[in-house]
Amino acid sequence: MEITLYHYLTVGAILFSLGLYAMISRKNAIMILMGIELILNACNLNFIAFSKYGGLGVDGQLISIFVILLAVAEAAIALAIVLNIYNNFNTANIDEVDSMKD
Amino acid sequence: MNNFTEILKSINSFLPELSVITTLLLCLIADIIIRKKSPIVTIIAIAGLLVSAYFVYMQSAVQESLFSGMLVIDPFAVFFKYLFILSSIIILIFFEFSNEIKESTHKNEYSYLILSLVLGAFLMASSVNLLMMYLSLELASLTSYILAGYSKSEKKSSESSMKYLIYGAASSGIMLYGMSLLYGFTGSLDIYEISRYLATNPTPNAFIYLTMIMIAAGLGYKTSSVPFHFWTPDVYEGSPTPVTAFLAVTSSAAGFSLITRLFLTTFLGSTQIVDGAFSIIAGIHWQEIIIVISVASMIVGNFVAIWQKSLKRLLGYSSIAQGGYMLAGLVVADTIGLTAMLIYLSAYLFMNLGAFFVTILIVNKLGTDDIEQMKGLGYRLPFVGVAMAVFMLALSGIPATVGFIGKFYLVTALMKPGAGYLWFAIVLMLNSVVSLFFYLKVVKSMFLERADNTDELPGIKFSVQSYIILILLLIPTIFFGLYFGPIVKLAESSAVLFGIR
Amino acid sequence: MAELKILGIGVLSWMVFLPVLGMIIVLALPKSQTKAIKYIAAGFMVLLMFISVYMLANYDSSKAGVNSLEGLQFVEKVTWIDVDFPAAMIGKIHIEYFLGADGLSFPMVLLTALIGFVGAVASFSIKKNEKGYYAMYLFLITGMMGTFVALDFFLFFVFWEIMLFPMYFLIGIWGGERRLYAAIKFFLYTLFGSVFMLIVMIALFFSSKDPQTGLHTFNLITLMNPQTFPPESFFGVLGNTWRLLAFAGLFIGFAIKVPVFPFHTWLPDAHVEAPTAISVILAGVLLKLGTYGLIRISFPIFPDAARYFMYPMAILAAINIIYGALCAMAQKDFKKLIAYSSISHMGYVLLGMASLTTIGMNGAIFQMFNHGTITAVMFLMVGVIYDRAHTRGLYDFGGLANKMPKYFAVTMIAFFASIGLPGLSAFISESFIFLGGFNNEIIRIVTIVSATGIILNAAYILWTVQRVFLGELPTKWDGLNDISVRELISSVPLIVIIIALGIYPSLFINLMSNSVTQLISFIMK
Amino acid sequence: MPELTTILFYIFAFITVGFAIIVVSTKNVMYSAVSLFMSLFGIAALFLLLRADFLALTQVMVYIGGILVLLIFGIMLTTKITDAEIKTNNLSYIPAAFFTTGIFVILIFVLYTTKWNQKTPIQNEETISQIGKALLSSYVLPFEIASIVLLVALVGAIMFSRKK
Repeated sequence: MEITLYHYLTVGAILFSLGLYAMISRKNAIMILMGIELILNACNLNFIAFSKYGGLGVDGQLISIFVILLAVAEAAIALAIVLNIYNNFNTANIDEVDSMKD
Repeated sequence: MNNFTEILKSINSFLPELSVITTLLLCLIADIIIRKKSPIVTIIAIAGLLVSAYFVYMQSAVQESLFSGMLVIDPFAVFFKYLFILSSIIILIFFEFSNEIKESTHKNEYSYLILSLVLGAFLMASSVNLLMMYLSLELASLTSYILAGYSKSEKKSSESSMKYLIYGAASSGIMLYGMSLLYGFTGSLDIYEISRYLATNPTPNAFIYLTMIMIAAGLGYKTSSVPFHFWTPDVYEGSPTPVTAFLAVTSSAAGFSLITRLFLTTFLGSTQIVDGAFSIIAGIHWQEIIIVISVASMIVGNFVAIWQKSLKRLLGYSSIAQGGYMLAGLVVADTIGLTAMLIYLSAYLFMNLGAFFVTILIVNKLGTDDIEQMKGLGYRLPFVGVAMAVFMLALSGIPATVGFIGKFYLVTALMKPGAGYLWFAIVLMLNSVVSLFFYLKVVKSMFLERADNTDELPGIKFSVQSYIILILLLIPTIFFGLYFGPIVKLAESSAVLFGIR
Repeated sequence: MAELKILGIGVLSWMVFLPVLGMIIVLALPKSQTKAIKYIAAGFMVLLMFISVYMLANYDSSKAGVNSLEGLQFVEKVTWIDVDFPAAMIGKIHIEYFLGADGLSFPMVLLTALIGFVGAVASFSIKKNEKGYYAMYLFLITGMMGTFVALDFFLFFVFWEIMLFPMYFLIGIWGGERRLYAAIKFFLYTLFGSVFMLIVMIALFFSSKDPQTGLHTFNLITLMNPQTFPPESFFGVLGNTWRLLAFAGLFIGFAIKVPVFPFHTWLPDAHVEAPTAISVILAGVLLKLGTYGLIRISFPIFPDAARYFMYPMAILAAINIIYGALCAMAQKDFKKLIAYSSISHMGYVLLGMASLTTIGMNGAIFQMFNHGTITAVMFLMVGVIYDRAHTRGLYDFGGLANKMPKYFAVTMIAFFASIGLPGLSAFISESFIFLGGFNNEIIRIVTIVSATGIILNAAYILWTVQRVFLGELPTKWDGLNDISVRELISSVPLIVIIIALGIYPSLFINLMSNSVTQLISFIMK
Repeated sequence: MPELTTILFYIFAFITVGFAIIVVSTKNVMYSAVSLFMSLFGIAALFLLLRADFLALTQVMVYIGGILVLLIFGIMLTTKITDAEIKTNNLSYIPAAFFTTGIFVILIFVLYTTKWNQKTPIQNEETISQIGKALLSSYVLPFEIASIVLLVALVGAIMFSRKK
C-alpha cells in the first residue's frame, strides 16, 4: 500500500481538529497557544504535502518556512503578554481574566 | 528577465513602503538617543508618512506588478494607502493628546509601532499572493496586539491585548488552513493564477464554501465582522483610546482592502468589465457567504450596541455594524459597489476618528468613558458636545453629513437595476434606523439629561490645539456631506483593481 | 420660469437660508445676552414675513406650475452635484439645487413664515439656555422651508431629514417630563418612514431617463412626466406592481408625518412634551409636510397608483377623523385633546386629497393652512393657561370665562373655527372637502361616514368649553391674570387671518386654484 | 510486505497524532508541553518523508528549539510546577468535542471529495538550494518583510517586559 496525499491530509485534518478542540475547551492561555501551534503545523503539513504530490516546486515549503517564522514572533509576543497578564491578574487562565462585561 | 534587475526595478516602485520602513528605523534610533517622552519622534514619524504620501502620489495612475508578482500597484491600493497615511497621521496626533498615553510608562514606542502597522496595511492593500497576504496580515496583527496592551500596567489594557492575541492567532491559523486547501486545489499562491484555475476547472461547492469560510475567518477577524467579532468589544474598551481609534479605522480598513482584493480577484471569470459589472465565475456562490456575514454584522452590531454603557464599547459594536454596511458594497461585486465601499470608508475615517477624538478628550477630563457619567456634559463643554452630536448623527447616516453620502451610495449600488438586492438595501436602511437609537443615546446623555449638579459644575476648557483638531475633523464631515463630488470622484477613479479593465 | 431676486440672490434662497444666518449670529452672541438673542431670532422671522409679503406681491396666481417648468415661480436652479456614475453605467448622478414655488407650495411657504414668527414670539417664555433654543429653532425653520420649496428629490430628502434633529433637541431639552421618550419616538418614527422614501427615491432615480438629456434624474418636475420612465424600467408600465409598491412606500414615509392612523402614536407624546412654541410649529407646519409630500411627490409621480389607492386612503382618512375625535373626547389633558383633534383634522386633509377632485383638493390645501393657523392659536392658548396654572387638566378648571374674558374670546374664536362654524375659515375648507368627497362616487359612503366626525368634533370642543370656561371658578385660580400683550401679539394676527379667510376665502383660494386644477386634471388624465 | 516508507509514515503519523491527543487532553500543562515536543518531532519526521529536508531541520531547530522553549518558560513563570493542574469545568469539554468532531467530519468529507491538483511527485531532489535561490529572488520581499516582523516582535517583547 502506497502512502498518498490523502494520508497526509488526514493527519493534517486530525491535527487541525485537535488544535481547534484545544482552543475551544482550554482555559489556560498557554494551552490555547499550544492548540494554535497544532493548527499551524497542520497547515504546514498540508502545504508541503500539496507541494510534493502536486509537483509544485518549493512554494509550499517556502510558505511553511514563513509560517514557522511568524509562529516564533507570535510566540514571543504571546509570552510577553501572558507574563504581563500574570503580573496584573496573578493568573494565566483567561476565564479569570474577564474584567469587561457587556 | 534577470531576477536581480527585476528586484531593482521593483524597489523603484516600492518607495512608499521603503520610506515607511526608513522612518520606522529612524524613530527607533531617535527614541534610543532621546531616551524620554518627546514629540520629536512623533514629528519624525509624521514627516516620514508625508514623504511616503508623496511617493504614493507619484504612483497615482500606475498599474504595475512588483517583486515577481508578490505585490501590485493600482489605484485601489493607492486609495487605501492615502487612507492609511491620513488616519495614522491623525492618530499619531491623538497620541499626543491622550492622558492615558502620557501616564503610561513607556516613551515613544507607539510611533514606530504605528508605522509598522501602516507598513503591514500598505502591504495588505497591495498583496496579490497568499503568502504575502498572510505575512502582511500577521505584521499588522502582531503590531496591534502590542498596541492593545500599550498601557501594560492597566488591567483592562493587558486583558484586551491577550484576548486580541488569542482570537487573532486562532483565526489567522484557520485562515492559513483555508489557504493551504486553496493552494492544494489550484497549485498556486498567486491569486491571478488561482482565479484562472478556478475559472477553467470545475470546483466542488463544498470545497469552495469551506475554504472561503476559513479565509473569511481570518479576514473577518480583521474587519471585526460577525461571527468573528468576539474580540472587538473587549479590545475596544480595554485598549487606550487612540489605539482603539487606530484599530477601528486603519486596521479594519486594511482588512477591507485585503478582503475586497482577494474575493473580487479570485472569483473573477474574465478580466473584462461590462457596464461596471465584474463577471464572476459562474457556479461559485461566494457572495452568499459575504451576505450572511454582512447582515449578521449589521444586526448583531446594532442591536447589542443599544445596551452598552461604555462609550468605547458602544463604538466597538457600532464599528461591527459599520463593517457590515461596507461589506454590502463588496456583495454587489461591480464598480459601483466598490466605489460605494470606498466612499463609505473615507466617510467612516472622518466621522469615526472625530468620535474617538471626542472620546479621548472626555476620558482625559472625566477619567471614564461611562455614558451615564456624561449626563449634562454637553452644557459644560458645548462645542465638543455639539461636535460629538454631529459625529454621532454622521455615523447613523443623517443627511448633510458625510455618513449619509456613504449610505446613499451603498443603497444606490444595492438597488442598481438587475442587482436584485432591494431587500438588502431595506435591511441596511432599517439597521441604520436602529443604530440611531444608540448613537442618540450619547447625545441624549450629554444634552437631554442633566446631572443634579450640572449647573454648579464649571465649564470644561480644552487646549486650543484640541479645538483645531476637532474643527479639522468636523469640516470634512459636514463639507463632504453637502458637496460630495470630490470624494465620489476620488473613490470612483480608485475603484480599479490591477488586471481588471 | 419666473425669477425674483433680492441682492442678486433668489428670494426662495433668502427664505430658506436667512434663518441659518440668524442661527450663526445667535451662536456668535455670548450666552448671557438672552434679550438680544430673543429679539434677533424674532427679527429674522419678521424679515422672513416681509420677504413672504414681497413674494405675495409678485406672485402670479394665473400660473399653474405643478408639472410644468414654465408655470413655476421664483425658480432657482443651479447644479449642485454632478459626478459621473461609476464606469459604463448610463449617465451620472446629477443633483440640482432646484427651488421653486407654485400653488401647492406657496401657501405653505406663507404658513411657515407666519407660524414661524408666531412661534418665535411665543418662545419668549423659554427661560432655559435660550441661545441653544433659538439656534435650533431657526435651523428648524430652514429645514421646513427648504422641504416646501425643494423641487429636486435629493434636496427635498436632505431638508426633510435635517429638520429632524433640531426638533429632537427642541423637544428633548426644553420639553416636559417625558421629553426623552417623546423626542426619540418622534425621531425614530420619522426616520423609519424616510427609509422607504430613500428607497423609492433611488428606485425613481434608476428607472428615470430624462427625455431631454437621457440621464437618470432626481428632478421632481421631470419625474412627473410619464415619458421619463422607459417602458423597460421599474416604473415604466402604468399601474404595475412596482409603481403601487413605490406609492405605498412613499405613503408610509409621508403618513408618519401627517400622522395617519396607525402611525400616529408619536404625535400625542411629542405634543404633550414639547414646549408651547414647538407644539405650535409641530401642529402648524410640520404635520403639513406629510400631506404636502403627498401632493408634491406621490400623487403627480404615481397618478395611477393614487387612483388605485384612492379608496384605502379615504378609509384611513375616515379612521383618522373619527378615531382622532373619539380619542380627543376621552382626554383629560388640554394639550392632548388638541393633539388628537389635530389627528382628526389632518384626516380631513387626507380625505380631501383622496377624493381626487378639484374642489376636494382645494379644500385639502386650504384646510392645511387653516388647521395650521387654528391649531396654532389653540396651542398658544393652552400655553397661556399652563404658564399661569402649571396644569393642563381639563377638570382642574371652570368658570374662566369671567376671570379671563380676553382669553376666553380668543380661545372661543379658535374653538369655533375648529368646529367649522360658518364665517370662519375652516368652514369653507371643510365643506369643500366633504363636497369633493361626495362628488367622488367611489368614496361617497366613506365621506358620509366621516362626516359624523363633525358632530364628534363639536361635541368634544363644546364639552371642553363647558369644563374650562363655564361653571364655578375654583378658588385656587383667583389669582389668574388675563392674557398679556405679548401673548396677544402672537395670537391676534392668526385670529385676524382666520376671520378674514372665513369671510373672503377666495383671497386664498385664488393663490392655488390654478395649480390644483392642473394637478387634478393631470392625475385624472 | 509494505514498503519501508509506508511503515515509517505510520509510525510517525501515530507519534504525531497520539502525542497531539495527549497535548489537548492532559490536565497538566507540563505534560502538554512535552507531548507537543514529541508531536512536533513527529511532524518533522513526516516532513522528511515528504522530501522537505530543510523544513524538517527548521522545524527541529526553530519550532522545537525556540517556540517550545518559550512556552515552557511561560509555563514555569506563570504556574507553580507543583500544582500545574488546570481548573476547568468539565461541561465545556463535551460540546467542544462534538463541535470539533463535526468540523473534522466536514474536513474529511471535503478533503476526500475534492480533486486535488496532483502530478507525479518529484523524487529525490534536494530542496535547500532551491529554497535558497527562491528566498533571494522571487521571495525576496517576504524575506525582508519577515525581518520587520521579527523587529516588531522584539520591540513588543521588550516593551512588555521592561520594568517601569
